[in-house]
Amino acid sequence: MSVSMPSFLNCISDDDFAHYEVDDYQKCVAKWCSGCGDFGALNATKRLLAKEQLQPENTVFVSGIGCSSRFPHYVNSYGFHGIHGRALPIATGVKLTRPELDVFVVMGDGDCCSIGTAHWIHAIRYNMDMTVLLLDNNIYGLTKKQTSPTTPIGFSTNTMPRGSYLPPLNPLTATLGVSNASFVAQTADWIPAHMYATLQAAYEHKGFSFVRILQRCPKFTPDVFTDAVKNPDNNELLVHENGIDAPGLEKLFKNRIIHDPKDLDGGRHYAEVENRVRLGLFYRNGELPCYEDTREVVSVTAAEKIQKINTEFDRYAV
Amino acid sequence: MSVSMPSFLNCISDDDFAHYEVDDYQKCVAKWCSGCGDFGALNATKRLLAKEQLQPENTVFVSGIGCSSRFPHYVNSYGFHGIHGRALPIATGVKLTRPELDVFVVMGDGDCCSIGTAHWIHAIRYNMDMTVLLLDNNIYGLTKKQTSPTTPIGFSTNTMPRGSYLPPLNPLTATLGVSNASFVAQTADWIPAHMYATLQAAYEHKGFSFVRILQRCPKFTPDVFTDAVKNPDNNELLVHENGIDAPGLEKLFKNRIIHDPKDLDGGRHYAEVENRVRLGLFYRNGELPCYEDTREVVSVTAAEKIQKINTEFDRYAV
Amino acid sequence: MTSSAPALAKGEAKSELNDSLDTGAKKVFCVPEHTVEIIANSGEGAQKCGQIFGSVSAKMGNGVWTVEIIPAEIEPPPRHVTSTSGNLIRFGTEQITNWGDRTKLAVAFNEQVLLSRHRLDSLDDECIILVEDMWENHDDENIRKEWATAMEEMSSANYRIVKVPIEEESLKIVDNPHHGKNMFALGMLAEVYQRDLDLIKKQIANIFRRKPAKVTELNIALVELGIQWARENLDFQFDVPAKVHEEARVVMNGNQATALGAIAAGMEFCAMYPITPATSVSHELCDIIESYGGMVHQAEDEIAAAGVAIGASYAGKVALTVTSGPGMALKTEFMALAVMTEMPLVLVDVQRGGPSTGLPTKVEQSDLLAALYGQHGDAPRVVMAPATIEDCFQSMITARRIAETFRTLVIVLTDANLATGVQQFPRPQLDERWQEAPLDLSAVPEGTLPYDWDHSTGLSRRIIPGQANGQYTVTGLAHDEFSKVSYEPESNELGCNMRSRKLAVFQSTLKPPTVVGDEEGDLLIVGWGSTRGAIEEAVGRARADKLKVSSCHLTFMSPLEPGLKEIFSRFKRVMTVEINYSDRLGDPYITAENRRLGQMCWLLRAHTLVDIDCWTRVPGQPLRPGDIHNAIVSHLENGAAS
Amino acid sequence: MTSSAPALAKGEAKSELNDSLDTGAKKVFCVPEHTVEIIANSGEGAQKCGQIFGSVSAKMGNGVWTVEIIPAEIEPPPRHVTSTSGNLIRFGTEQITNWGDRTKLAVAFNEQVLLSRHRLDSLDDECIILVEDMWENHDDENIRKEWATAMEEMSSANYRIVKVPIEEESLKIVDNPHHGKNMFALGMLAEVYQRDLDLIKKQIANIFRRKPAKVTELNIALVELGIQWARENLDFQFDVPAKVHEEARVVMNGNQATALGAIAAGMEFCAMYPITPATSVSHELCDIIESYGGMVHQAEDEIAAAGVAIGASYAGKVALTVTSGPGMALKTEFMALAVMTEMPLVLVDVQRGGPSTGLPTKVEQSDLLAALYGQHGDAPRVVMAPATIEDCFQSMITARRIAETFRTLVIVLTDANLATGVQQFPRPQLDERWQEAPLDLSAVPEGTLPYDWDHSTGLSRRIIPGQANGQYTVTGLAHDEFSKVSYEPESNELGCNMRSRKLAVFQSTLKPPTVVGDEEGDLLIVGWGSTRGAIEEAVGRARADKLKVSSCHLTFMSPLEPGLKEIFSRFKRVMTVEINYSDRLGDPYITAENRRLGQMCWLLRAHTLVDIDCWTRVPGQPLRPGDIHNAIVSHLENGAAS
Ligand SMILES: Cc1ncc(C[n+]2csc(CCOP(=O)(O)OP(=O)(O)O)c2C)c(N)n1
Ligand SMILES: Cc1ncc(C[n+]2csc(CCOP(=O)(O)OP(=O)(O)O)c2C)c(N)n1
Ligand code: SF4
Ligand code: SF4
Ligand SMILES: [Mg+2]
Ligand SMILES: [Mg+2]
Repeated sequence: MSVSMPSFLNCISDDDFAHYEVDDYQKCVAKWCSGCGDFGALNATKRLLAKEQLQPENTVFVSGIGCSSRFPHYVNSYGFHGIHGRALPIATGVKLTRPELDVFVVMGDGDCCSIGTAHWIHAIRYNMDMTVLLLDNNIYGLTKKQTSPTTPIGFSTNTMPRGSYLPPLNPLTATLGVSNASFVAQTADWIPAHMYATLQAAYEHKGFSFVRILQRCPKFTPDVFTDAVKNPDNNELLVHENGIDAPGLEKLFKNRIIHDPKDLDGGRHYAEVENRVRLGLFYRNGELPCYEDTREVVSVTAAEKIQKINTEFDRYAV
Repeated sequence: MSVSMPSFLNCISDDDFAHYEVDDYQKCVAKWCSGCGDFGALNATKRLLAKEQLQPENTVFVSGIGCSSRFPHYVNSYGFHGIHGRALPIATGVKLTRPELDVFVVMGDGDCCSIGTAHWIHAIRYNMDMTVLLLDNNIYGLTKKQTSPTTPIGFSTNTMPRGSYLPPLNPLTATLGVSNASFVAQTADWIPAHMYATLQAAYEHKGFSFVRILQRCPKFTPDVFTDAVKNPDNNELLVHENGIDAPGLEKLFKNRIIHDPKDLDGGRHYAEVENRVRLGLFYRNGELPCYEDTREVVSVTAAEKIQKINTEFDRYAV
Repeated sequence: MTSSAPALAKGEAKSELNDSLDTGAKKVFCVPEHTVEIIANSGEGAQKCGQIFGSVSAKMGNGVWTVEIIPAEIEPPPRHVTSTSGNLIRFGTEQITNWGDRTKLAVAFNEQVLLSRHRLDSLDDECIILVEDMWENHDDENIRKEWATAMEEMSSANYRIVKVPIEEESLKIVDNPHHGKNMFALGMLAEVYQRDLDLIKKQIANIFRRKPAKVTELNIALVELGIQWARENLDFQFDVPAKVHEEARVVMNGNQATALGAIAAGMEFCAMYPITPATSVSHELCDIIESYGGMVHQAEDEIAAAGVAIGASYAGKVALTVTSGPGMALKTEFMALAVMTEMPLVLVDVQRGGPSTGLPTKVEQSDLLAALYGQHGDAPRVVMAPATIEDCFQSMITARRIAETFRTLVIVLTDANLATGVQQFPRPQLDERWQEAPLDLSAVPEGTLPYDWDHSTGLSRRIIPGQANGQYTVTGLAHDEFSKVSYEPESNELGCNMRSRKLAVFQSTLKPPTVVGDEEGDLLIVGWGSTRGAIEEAVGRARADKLKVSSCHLTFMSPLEPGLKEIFSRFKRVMTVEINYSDRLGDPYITAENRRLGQMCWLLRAHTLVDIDCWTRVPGQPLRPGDIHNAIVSHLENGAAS
Repeated sequence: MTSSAPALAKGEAKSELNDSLDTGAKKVFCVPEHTVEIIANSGEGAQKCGQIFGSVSAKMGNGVWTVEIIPAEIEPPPRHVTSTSGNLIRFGTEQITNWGDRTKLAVAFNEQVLLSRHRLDSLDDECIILVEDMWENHDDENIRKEWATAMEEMSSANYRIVKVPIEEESLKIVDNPHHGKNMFALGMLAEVYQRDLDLIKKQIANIFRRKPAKVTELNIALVELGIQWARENLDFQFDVPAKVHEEARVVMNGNQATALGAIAAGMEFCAMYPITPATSVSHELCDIIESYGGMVHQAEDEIAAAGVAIGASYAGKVALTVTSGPGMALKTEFMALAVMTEMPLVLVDVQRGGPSTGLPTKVEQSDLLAALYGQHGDAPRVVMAPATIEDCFQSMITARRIAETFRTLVIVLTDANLATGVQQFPRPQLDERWQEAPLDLSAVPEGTLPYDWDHSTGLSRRIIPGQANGQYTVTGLAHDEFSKVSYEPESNELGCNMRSRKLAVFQSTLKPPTVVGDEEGDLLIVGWGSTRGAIEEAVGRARADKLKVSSCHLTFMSPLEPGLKEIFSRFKRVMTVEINYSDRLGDPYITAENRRLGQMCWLLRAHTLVDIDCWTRVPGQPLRPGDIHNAIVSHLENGAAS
């Protein structure tokens, strides 16, 4: 998502604007389980909002249904807690008609990659300027432990008690397969600095910024990310001068791949799962037009409209 | 799709089976516009059915709604002309419960890639053994010329009279982005030999064989494929010893890329649109398990079931 | 076949016509109205011919109703009974409100398309038929046989068949035998009905304005050839007197009226997914809405279309979504969200034949109960149905007003009959206030509640993003005034209450429907939607026969207009007439107890507890006044018997 | 707060109880039934305690009804009014059919969860409360304050509050203060109600059978500690006599019964998408169906689930799909396809609160009209509703039979009350024939039609892939007997006719519902679904007061059972009792004319033309017999007044 204020305005004194602290973006106490990775995502997001000094009244968070989709209730901004799988159409309606608003979309893995698949794939195509958080805990949290598309094969759930049947869907390669994909990144709730930097880059990107956040669900998938959480060596960072810059991670995270986010083939290649969790920016293309710009409307007065309709009627006149 | 008869049966005399000619697979006269590419696909399919001597009663064609989805009405087999966008769920129900049936799925570009997107993406994951024809005419035919996801940008339609807004969705890269994709090919109605060979390879593949057929719609998109139709040099064939073998095309089609269908990165790369129409096999992996096999059921007699339910009741006994 | 033929004076006029055709004497018949159709293979331009004829007749001052005749396939095989494409034009001295009964004069480009109309029982028993003669003695033996068999089959009717060398004549001017015949046919019709040639020329020039001038010239030459041929070879003419209209009038079909209505209502945003017969509303909108600063978004499916529209409404726009039955089915869940979140939304359902994919191009009125009750949970919404083309326009203005005032979902039920039917009506007066944006972005007072329900009316103030101090989170979960998720019994009861109360408040603003005919009598026919014209015409005929019948047409189905029970009580019997399914008494297993009734009938029984009967049909066609008339007569006869 | 307290003998028993508590004299009260609840933070095992208590009581021969108390969040904050998790157990000498009125004895692990129940009006005014005492003098000042405020708020009721050192005692045996308290509580309850210790031990051993034996021992030790504490410190006991039951019985909740019913009915295939409160049906099925050669397919969404089920049915399987309101909304289009193609399909809708996402875990009966009318076009189907847990089991057998005999969609409406309510019932007798496959794969005679409708009944033979000579193509378009797409008026009328006729034929096989109570009287209460127990109990109480009230419970909503009008005519007034929304007369703007009524009420008015009233509530809770009783009394009083 683009920075809403052009940079030449930076010289204007801050006094002209209300100033928001991180906590000003908190609406009410978040009610996730203790240890839930959604807290981290919420915190990183609030930090971003404060950093960018987004006006709460001009910021909209849209979500579907799921634990993660409670997100908008906890942010001091406008919010739309929609229906399961349909956050993106709602967000599209908002952005298309009010492009000046900053739009964030928060979805769970079931929400986005199962019931919401069609909207996800097509939203990538529309490439509207919005920041999209996929909170991927590899499970249906809210409905209490059913297999989601990203659940590991063999993992036992309430709907697949003898182990999930399919290899997990890879949201990164799927996104990268869609024409017009413009920003695809992955981060993890256990590396707050990386998560914050990723959200920052996503926000700065003009276009559909898709961020998959690997999110711990201590309740139902306590172990799926344990290897990566416990041992930094099981993480692998994609780095590049044009990539995501999260200073201070070099020491802890030794496994690094230099990958230019311009390289789509490479991005697709690295997005394939291997033995480590790969975090970073897989692809970015800031040149692709945004649908809301393509569809920008002219402003017409009521009087002009009446006149136009009358001209229209002339075509139909008896 | 796998050959249904094990090869050792080849030695059994043909007399034991009813023999079907190509025309035996025709049910009633197809009612497409003259020059419609769907005719070619129907013909190639009937040839395949005859070649494989598929039993009409053990073969099922499933479709959605659209010009192309009329297909099952014209094939002498069981058929299910479903609802718009939902051919794949219906086909899944058939194959999952009756894996011995040969299942073909026919969809239009609107049917599969717009309203049917979620089912398409997930059917790829399921990797059921079925042959899937995407008849892609870059337009909504049946409803008379509205933009489809594959309509070229700028192309004028009834819903986008000043030109379609978005670059077209690439069904090949999208399919290749989905984990578990096992067979992805493209062919064109104007090269019948290639189309037939592709369908043949698709049928032989055990798994979800996705074939995008570039299909001419003289009614609404008469020119979208003209370059490739008129000049063989505007076509480019992917060839390889493990690829699709359509003998006799060498002379006419000079542009050839050697691509091993095992190579996923390469397949994704070549599937990106460039200045020529690329036909052939982008990816094949015959090793991936099929969902209907994973879910294979045991056979249990009624008496055994009664006994089991009674054991179950014991758990709930007061 | 029916013998009612209001277009011709009864008895003598008909035989006079027959005489004149038989004797060769040229004769002009003055009739108050006539129904003409032109039919051909699709692609032969019959539609264009019919449209010009209809529009010229309207401009001359005739009342006109035009119906498209559309084949099932995009390009069906030529010379086939499934291929018929064309136009039916009913026109008369007075306002014409429906397609009427059967066709009095047909122009057919081959005998197969004619046969299809015969089989559909579309032609008056005494219909005059101008049919292309080239097939009778065609080189192809099969074709000769087909001709003979078709003529044999049609000989059961008393058609006056006139063979016309349409193609042979046209080839005098054009090279391609598939082109030009339609203009020759138009010429014949122009001569038979004495249409204004200048108007025809202007219309043709307008149609081909983007083509070389030569094209217009050629077409006009063909028309003139047709006129000449008819003058020389036909010995009859019809005079359908026209009226001079003081007020300005426009002529269009229902989908065009709906689209223009949406624009006039200030609707800035339409999200849709193509579906017949609704798509052409969007086509019209797509064509022009951008120049009004608005937008049509074609979504990936109907679910998304509904969601995008709701998103746009949330963002403060006047949002519309247009669809047909199967599409509305997919929007079911989002419609409930609109109700629960009190998001203003207008949904137009252009009804077609159902269930399932059903009859995509054909008319039915069977989405009423789905529109009323499709959602799980209690989801009150407004449902209304325009009855005329003009209503299609006006209902969009009304729908927007209701949606915004009551923060509610408004479903507008039109149908395939209105969608493609063409009629003229007084040019609407526009109002600039209709164009006002729902809200501006000014800050709201701190502490303003997103659902500050007035506990008596259920109404509340709408807040949109951009309004400072208004930040809140919409949710489809049960919620309180703060829009906070709440599972408390009281708060759920209150929410349900407030959403429902709005309907009662809206209902209190409505007037009872008017009764057409006497205020009391033996039978009241109740209708809704596109059947109005046919019903009122049928009731008019019955009243002319001195039957004590009146009719009453409903616009609102949710909430229902007031006073219905009182109105019904003044009639001995009440019967709805609808284009939807009902079981028929007398059929096997059907009893008064288990009989499934017409949808409006069912609704009104629950509402009024009056023992309302219904006469419904699902032929995939509009109802004919003659058939309704018969139903009225036989209902009254049964009544007398019982 | 209500004063009706059937569990205790009126007047003296209560004061006796109060006396005994006040004086310290140990006393045993013999009562025909009692309602007990145990509540805690989620995660403290209150549910397990309640389940064991309920199941042991059932095994001892008591009638039992158990209700889950579930918080809204997965892991809500501890000590909070939104966090309450636990179980309510109503048990008695006779069969218990519903959750009853208010709780007589509660065990609470903190005062906040107790407060939440107080606010929900769940506790009897004289409720005995055993509450953890550690919070009163807690180190944390805030907690002390919270305790005091809560106690202050609850002092409006006459609760008998007994403070218990639950945690302190438990820590004598376990280290972790969060574990073990539930078993201590179970011990207290075992002593108060004299539950069979051996049964408790067996139950515990069974639950922890996969854990080390030590765990079982610890838990039993805790129970014994609880027993001992209660023996020493509580001066009252209740005796709820049990009965010896001859027949074998099972105890389970409605979703378990539905799942087992599906298996017993021979359903081999279930396609679903998770949704509360339906998902646990699938959980049960997923656990066991594979060992029956069947399968559950979790689809990508509800649309796909419906489509996969239809595909399986087409392929010849007995197919099921299970969902709740928002999921059914998404299946709308496919449901119409099932009707149009006459594909046998059973859809279970476990109703929750609506509209939209609504109240996901709470009960409502508001999907009736959507189940009946959700589809565009005319889409007749069978709709039925089980009323008890046992019915949930049996209705699956019936539903399959109807679906296959009539080639139709059958919707089974259960709800969140049945879903999670636990009750015992006679162990069902199974029938091997239920397991038969619908069809074998033998060839059909050449020329067999896919819709060889018997024109009198609408019934036809089903053909499935694999049957030689049967090849045909199913379509959702209007079609003829050959399943060929057809737009002819006659063929559309015929298809509509045949699909509808089947309902009439099915209806002719049904019997009128039974009236519970006298066959005539002043008031008939009509109900459907899970409210049966509460309604019949309320009516029983009213009859005990000599009111002339009867009740009648409907199983089929489409088609409706015969004889309703006749039954209703024998009562002065008829009123439905439903858990869905209706406007209340007397509220602003609500008139008799615009009042929106309960869903069954509306249906029955249209069906019988009887002026039926309704008493409905949407509290997100089951109805209480006491409240229904009050409604009956006041309805009759109003009747007398008017
Ligand atoms: C139409 C519909 N189907 C199903 C549900 C039930 N449901 C609610 S959330 C959810 C999935 C939650 O998983 P996910 O999207 O991964 O979010 P999480 O809870 O894990 O954050 C489901 C199936 C629903 N609310 N609506
Ligand atoms: C739910 C629903 N939405 C919309 C339609 C209308 N419709 C029928 S076919 C079609 C698209 C056809 O395009 P495509 O899938 O590309 O097939 P083609 O006709 O081009 O072969 C549409 C939108 C429908 N029948 N059902
Ligand atoms: S269930 Fe999992 S995802 Fe949901 S709130 Fe708890 S920890 Fe978070
Ligand atoms: S409209 Fe196009 S796709 Fe449809 S039948 Fe005609 S040519 Fe084929
Ligand atoms: Mg999840
Ligand atoms: Mg297409």
